[in-house]
Amino acid sequence: MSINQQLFGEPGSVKRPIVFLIIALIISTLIAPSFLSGRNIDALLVSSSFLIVLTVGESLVIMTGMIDLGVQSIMASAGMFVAFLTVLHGFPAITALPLTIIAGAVVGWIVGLLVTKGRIPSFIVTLGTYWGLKGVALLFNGGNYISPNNGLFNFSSLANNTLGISNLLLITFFIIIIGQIMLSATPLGIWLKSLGSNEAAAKTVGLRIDSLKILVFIISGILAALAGIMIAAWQGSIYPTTGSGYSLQAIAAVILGGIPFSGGRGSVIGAAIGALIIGLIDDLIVLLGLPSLYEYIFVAVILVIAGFQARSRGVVK
Amino acid sequence: MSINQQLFGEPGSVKRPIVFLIIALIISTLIAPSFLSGRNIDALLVSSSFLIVLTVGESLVIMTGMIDLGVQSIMASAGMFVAFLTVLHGFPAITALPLTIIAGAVVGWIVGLLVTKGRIPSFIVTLGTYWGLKGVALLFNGGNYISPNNGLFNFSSLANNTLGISNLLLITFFIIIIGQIMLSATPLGIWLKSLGSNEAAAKTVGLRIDSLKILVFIISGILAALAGIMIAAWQGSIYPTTGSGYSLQAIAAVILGGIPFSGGRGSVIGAAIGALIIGLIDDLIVLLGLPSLYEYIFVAVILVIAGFQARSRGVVK
Amino acid sequence: MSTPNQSRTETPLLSLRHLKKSFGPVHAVNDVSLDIYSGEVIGLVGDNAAGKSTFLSLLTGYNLMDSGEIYYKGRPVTVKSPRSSRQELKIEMIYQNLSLAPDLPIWQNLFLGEEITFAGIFNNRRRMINESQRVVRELNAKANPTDLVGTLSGGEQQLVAIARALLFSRELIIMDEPTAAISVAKIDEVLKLIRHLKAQGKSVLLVSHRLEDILTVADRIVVFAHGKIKQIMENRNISLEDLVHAMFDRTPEEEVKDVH
Amino acid sequence: MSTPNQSRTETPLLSLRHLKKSFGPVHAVNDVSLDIYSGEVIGLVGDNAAGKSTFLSLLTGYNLMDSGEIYYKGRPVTVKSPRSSRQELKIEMIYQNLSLAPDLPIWQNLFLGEEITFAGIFNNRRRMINESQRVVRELNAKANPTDLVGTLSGGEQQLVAIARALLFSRELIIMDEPTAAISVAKIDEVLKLIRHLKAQGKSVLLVSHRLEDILTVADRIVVFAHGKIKQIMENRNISLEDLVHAMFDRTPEEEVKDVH
Amino acid sequence: GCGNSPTNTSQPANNKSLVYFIFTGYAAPYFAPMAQAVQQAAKYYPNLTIKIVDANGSASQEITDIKEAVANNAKGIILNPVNGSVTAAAQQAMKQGVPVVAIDRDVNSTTARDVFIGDNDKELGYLQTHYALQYLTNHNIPTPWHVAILQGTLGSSTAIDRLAGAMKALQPYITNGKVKIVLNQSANFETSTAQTIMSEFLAKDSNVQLVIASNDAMALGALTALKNAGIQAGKTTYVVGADAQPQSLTAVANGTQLDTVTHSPFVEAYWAVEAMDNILQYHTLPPKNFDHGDVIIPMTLVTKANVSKIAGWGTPQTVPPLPYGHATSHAVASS
Ligand SMILES: Nc1ncnc2c1ncn2[C@@H]1O[C@H](COP(=O)(O)OP(=O)(O)OP(=O)(O)O)[C@@H](O)[C@H]1O
Ligand SMILES: Nc1ncnc2c1ncn2[C@@H]1O[C@H](COP(=O)(O)OP(=O)(O)OP(=O)(O)O)[C@@H](O)[C@H]1O
Ligand SMILES: O[C@@H]1[C@H](O)[C@H](O)CO[C@H]1O
Ligand SMILES: [Mg+2]
Ligand SMILES: [Mg+2]
Repeated sequence: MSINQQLFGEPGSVKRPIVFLIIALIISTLIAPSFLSGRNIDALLVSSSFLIVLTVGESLVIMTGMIDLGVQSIMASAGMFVAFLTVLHGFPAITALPLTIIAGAVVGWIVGLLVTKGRIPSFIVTLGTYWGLKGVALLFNGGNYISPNNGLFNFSSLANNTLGISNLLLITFFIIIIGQIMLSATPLGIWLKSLGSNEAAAKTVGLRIDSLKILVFIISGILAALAGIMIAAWQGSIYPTTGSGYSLQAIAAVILGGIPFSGGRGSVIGAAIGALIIGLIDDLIVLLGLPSLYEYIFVAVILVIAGFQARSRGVVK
Repeated sequence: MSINQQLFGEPGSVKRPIVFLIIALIISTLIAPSFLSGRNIDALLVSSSFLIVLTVGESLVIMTGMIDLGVQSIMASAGMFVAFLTVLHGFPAITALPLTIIAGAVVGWIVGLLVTKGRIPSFIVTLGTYWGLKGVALLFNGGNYISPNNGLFNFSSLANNTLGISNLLLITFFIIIIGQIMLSATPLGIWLKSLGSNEAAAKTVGLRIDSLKILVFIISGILAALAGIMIAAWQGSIYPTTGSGYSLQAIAAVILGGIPFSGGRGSVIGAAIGALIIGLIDDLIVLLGLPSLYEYIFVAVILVIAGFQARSRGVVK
Repeated sequence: MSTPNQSRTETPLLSLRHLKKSFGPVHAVNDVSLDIYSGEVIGLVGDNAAGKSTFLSLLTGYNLMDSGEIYYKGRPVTVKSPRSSRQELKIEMIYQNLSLAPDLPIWQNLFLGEEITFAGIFNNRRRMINESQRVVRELNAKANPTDLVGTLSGGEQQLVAIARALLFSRELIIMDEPTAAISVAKIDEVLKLIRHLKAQGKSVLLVSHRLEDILTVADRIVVFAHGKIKQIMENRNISLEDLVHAMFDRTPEEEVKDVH
Repeated sequence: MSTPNQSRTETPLLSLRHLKKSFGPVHAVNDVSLDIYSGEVIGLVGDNAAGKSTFLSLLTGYNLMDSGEIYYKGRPVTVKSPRSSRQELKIEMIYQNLSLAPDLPIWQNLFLGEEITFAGIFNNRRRMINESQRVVRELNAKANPTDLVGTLSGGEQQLVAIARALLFSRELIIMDEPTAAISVAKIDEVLKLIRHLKAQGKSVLLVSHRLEDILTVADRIVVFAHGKIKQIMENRNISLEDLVHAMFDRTPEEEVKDVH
Repeated sequence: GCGNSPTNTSQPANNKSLVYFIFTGYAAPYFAPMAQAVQQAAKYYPNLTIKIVDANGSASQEITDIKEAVANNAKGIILNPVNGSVTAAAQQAMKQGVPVVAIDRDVNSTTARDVFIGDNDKELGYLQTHYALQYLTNHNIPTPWHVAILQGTLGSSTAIDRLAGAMKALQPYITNGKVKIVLNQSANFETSTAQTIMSEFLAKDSNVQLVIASNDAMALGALTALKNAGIQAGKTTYVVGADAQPQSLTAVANGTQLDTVTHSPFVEAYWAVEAMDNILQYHTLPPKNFDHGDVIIPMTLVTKANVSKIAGWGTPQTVPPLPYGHATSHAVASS
């Protein structure tokens, strides 16, 4: 217990997921030596970047004790929307990208309003966006995907490299840093945590509870929209059903990263590492060339092992 | 507010989902007159029965403040397992069914152990069963489905009628009643609620917290296994991917039924009605024959409307 | 008896008129009117469930009143939320059930919603910790500003709640049983503090079951019973017995009957 | 000074030897030994954060001790959980932070874990409600047994916690500041109750900052400071001043230094 | 515009037959044109009212949809099965007098539908693979060839059969040591999954000569992954797919993708509607020369040589008539 604690740090601290990640990386390298190649790390990071960006938004939502199931559908519909604007209707990237981000913000704003003013549990409202935006994604091109055949993906340079590093990684990195600074160095971060820790306390000191809740959904919406743009640029085409399963993965990443479901504690970096751990599991399956029938079982076992570092000393739910 | 309250009853009371269901039924009949036909109601109830059985288990888990994402995979793998035993290996139903139920219980027991003794959050552990049992379901017949072509579904009489009512409905009804009685008329019910309401309090009075948590996962596992047997009997064949999406739906049903994510309040009947409302939404889509591109949006809108009755006066998360 | 005291001529800091609040069949606050003047300490006493905390919650906006009016320096004011109450009525309150976030350290709890920043954006962590240290020591608490509030002893949590009111003392400080969990020596500190606030011209509304304390610091004593003000007494030569008598001058049987 | 009282010859109900509990660097309970005899009332006093609640938590199994031994009627016993403490040490405790489930009605809270049943399976709801009604009235609380605990006033919640101990009173009843939130009239009821328990041969361990109450009911008074027993006094002709002096006979500066 | 008008006499509007089209959903890009085509085809059959139901990729959902369609007095069901677990439900519908026409993916029993309209997926898998193997042989690419296989959604008949077809073509090469399978995973018929799997795989081992993707969506993901890994597709590594997805036709024309196979969703959909009309109006089923009632639509292997003549999804300008019954050809409305 004490050795475990010394090595891994306090429950809920960033140290835990970091140490776990390092151990996981070492083991991965041992069982699949090609793992540590620069190119594989690059592939792993880039293909995890969408999930990481979603996870940063999700971590803030869960930090306040709520949940956002809709991120994957916001991502898919934003990807379709940006392609609809640029590819199908010739908008320049300079207007299409901000419009898409704004659309993500508007979705978050509506979700926030329904949760706060409508007093509907966030699980239900965001299950609504999960379904509804899945539908919206279909509408942009009559259920069809959008590809360079339909026009020009004028924003695809987002997926290029700058100084040898993918822009997608730079964006992701930037967002993690901003998110972590916001959380740990600004009043806003304290407010969000206080909401999760004791909403009544946050209310009594006069925090604008409703605005804060709306804000986290807006942030989550914006980041999900950004992830949608990123994945469209990366694929060079976009499908209305892109990203299915990402919501669940983002939530799992947050919990693996040490934020409890009830909120109040944890870090953005931890959550991002949680997402990386999930990406790593997928990567290992490919590297090990597991027979596909055993894939899922492998995922489950690794996930539960990873879960051990997310254990907490207090109440476990 | 007051009219709303008079009509719908207190937040969290069973009255709410019941009244909502009745209103939904009336509207459904008005917009799709064929809705009220005996055959349609029967089809609706029978095809909702699997979700309802899962939801009863899920409601107990959420009542204690935890979550079970694994129910759909337990259901699928149990369905494969019972077919594996009976169809592929000629076990008589009388041994195969209990064995399957026991297998469900064992899964629940392991989940419970990992959550309580392993102190891993239930979201992660059950995401593990969600993935892992998906994989296990594939193994029973090398990734293939099991159908009457492979042998005899000797338990398919489960899906027959007794006195004109489907046995599946009778089983479902029985389970709802037992669950509700357990919750509202036995000490066990009080204990489970107290866990969700204030785990520390439950601990101080000397309740066996860990055993209770393990127990709800065992119950959830048993009911999910039963749902797997039921769906195999109903389909007359079973696929390893059966029931995808059911976990999310079961959780949504619980919340729609008035149980908050933090647990402590609510009823089994409410949750079962929540499941019926979800079944109803699907049924309406078929009845109305909406253009398929708009289906998802329709689901979202109805879901959010249904969510209004699950709103609560206290903290909304 | 429950009409506001008319003897003063200055405009009250706060005038409360006919406040009402019910929870279902329970009339927790039932037509309460009271004037609160600047620089006075009002003691609020009454049996359990008399409606004291509910009454205070109407002023702080934690509960919304069913009917009634509130005037701030003569001007009518609507209290819609704790936020609007803080802004419009300049109230700081110490809650009975300790409104603290257990997962946050003391300093974050103390400055919650009132953070000191650099450039309006970043937490001035050092300064907030130092200030917290100062005020916590002032109250003789031992805890460190970076301790998580959830790990403090019952009394130390209460001291943190009091310290908050100290940091941002406003025109009216409401204290709902601030000394229930703290040790004798520290109670004196709190009473000293109340007198200090009064000396600064601030008003204090103090709810306590420690009648000795009320008799020590209050200028006026308001006796609550069954959601109403039963009596308002100037605190001159009142004995503990007088006060207890004023609070409980009915037989328990009568009280039971009165519940509904 | 902190060695157990050796004057009695009978076997103590509970003997505690060298109990220790630290939270990180904080030695909350630091080598505490005490004997508790049947039929005695022990008053436990001490400054905030002295370690009183933590000490009690080791007896009830809510926290697990780092080291030390517990003997029940001379027999060594290991306390692994609140459950084992209830079974092995026959303790009933009223917690300072009110361990109640807010979403459940009073009667379910009162009988939680000790439900009266038909056929060992079904709740005997009627009987539990009636019993609850009786004991709640005995304590002069107004609430109805079917009210949700979360909607009660602070003092009434505390009365519910006390009522629980009454219903299942065991050999040792531990009360951590049971009267902090309740009104004067009711405090007398609680003190009466403690005397009644003693008369039945039960032991009571009472923590309170209301020293008057301690002086009224305690047979022995244990003074805690910095996680240690500083003094154990027989409660004979002790004045309030004596007691306060025993608790705080160092200057505040010395106390601050002593924290680490 | 439309071609020849349908031969049936119009019926009173209130006597229209309610037909459900229940399909997998938009899980793969292939299904959107199929759903559009069903709607277009419906215009030629005014006596049919077609309701379109999306099963959201879930077989249980689809079973429920089938049962509810029957309960709501459907006169017929055009079924695109998610997978074979919907067989029993389809069979039950047939027993209750509701004819079923399976499209694109088949159910597991010929008694669970009257007609199957679709391609021969074993054949498809064989075609796409066989062409590639010959191409490699002809261009003297040194053996052993490392082959990566990206399967479709586990459990669907199209994934199972295409894999089987591909393996049939590969088998002799594996036996004589010319082919080594280095990756064989499901990418779920999805571009992003294929791209992720391939990038991670290529980071480990960039020595791949052939990528066999069971559809074009996955082939496209593989192409992007190759490009990002600095590997020139069409030069050292060859990628094959299926569906004639528009973007893939461009890739074939550019020479980055080696081949694809058409099995037009338009033709499938038009024929399925017509087959249903045949059953409901004329009680006509496929004659005996159609084994088990399978109406196999023609496939075309698309390579650089013929790509210029192929439209996206292999959609013809005129849909040829269903090879039995009363139908005539229909011009395809521009979508
Ligand atoms: N949220 C609520 N829902 C229902 N009833 C409530 C609620 N809050 C308070 N009450 C009821 O209102 C009455 C007054 O409670 P209040 O807390 O104001 O009493 P109090 O005078 O502060 O008592 P105490 O001295 O015990 O703190 C009580 O009967 C209580 O049960
Ligand atoms: N869970 C915990 N984690 C860390 N520190 C703790 C924890 N519980 C108690 N402490 C520390 O142990 C010390 C003793 O606390 P305890 O609650 O026993 O004091 P107390 O004597 O009951 O005080 P009070 O009279 O204020 O209730 C305090 O310094 C407190 O901060
Ligand atoms: O036939 C279709 C397509 O080829 C598609 O790409 C995936 O699903 C299959 O059923
Ligand atoms: Mg109060
Ligand atoms: Mg204490």
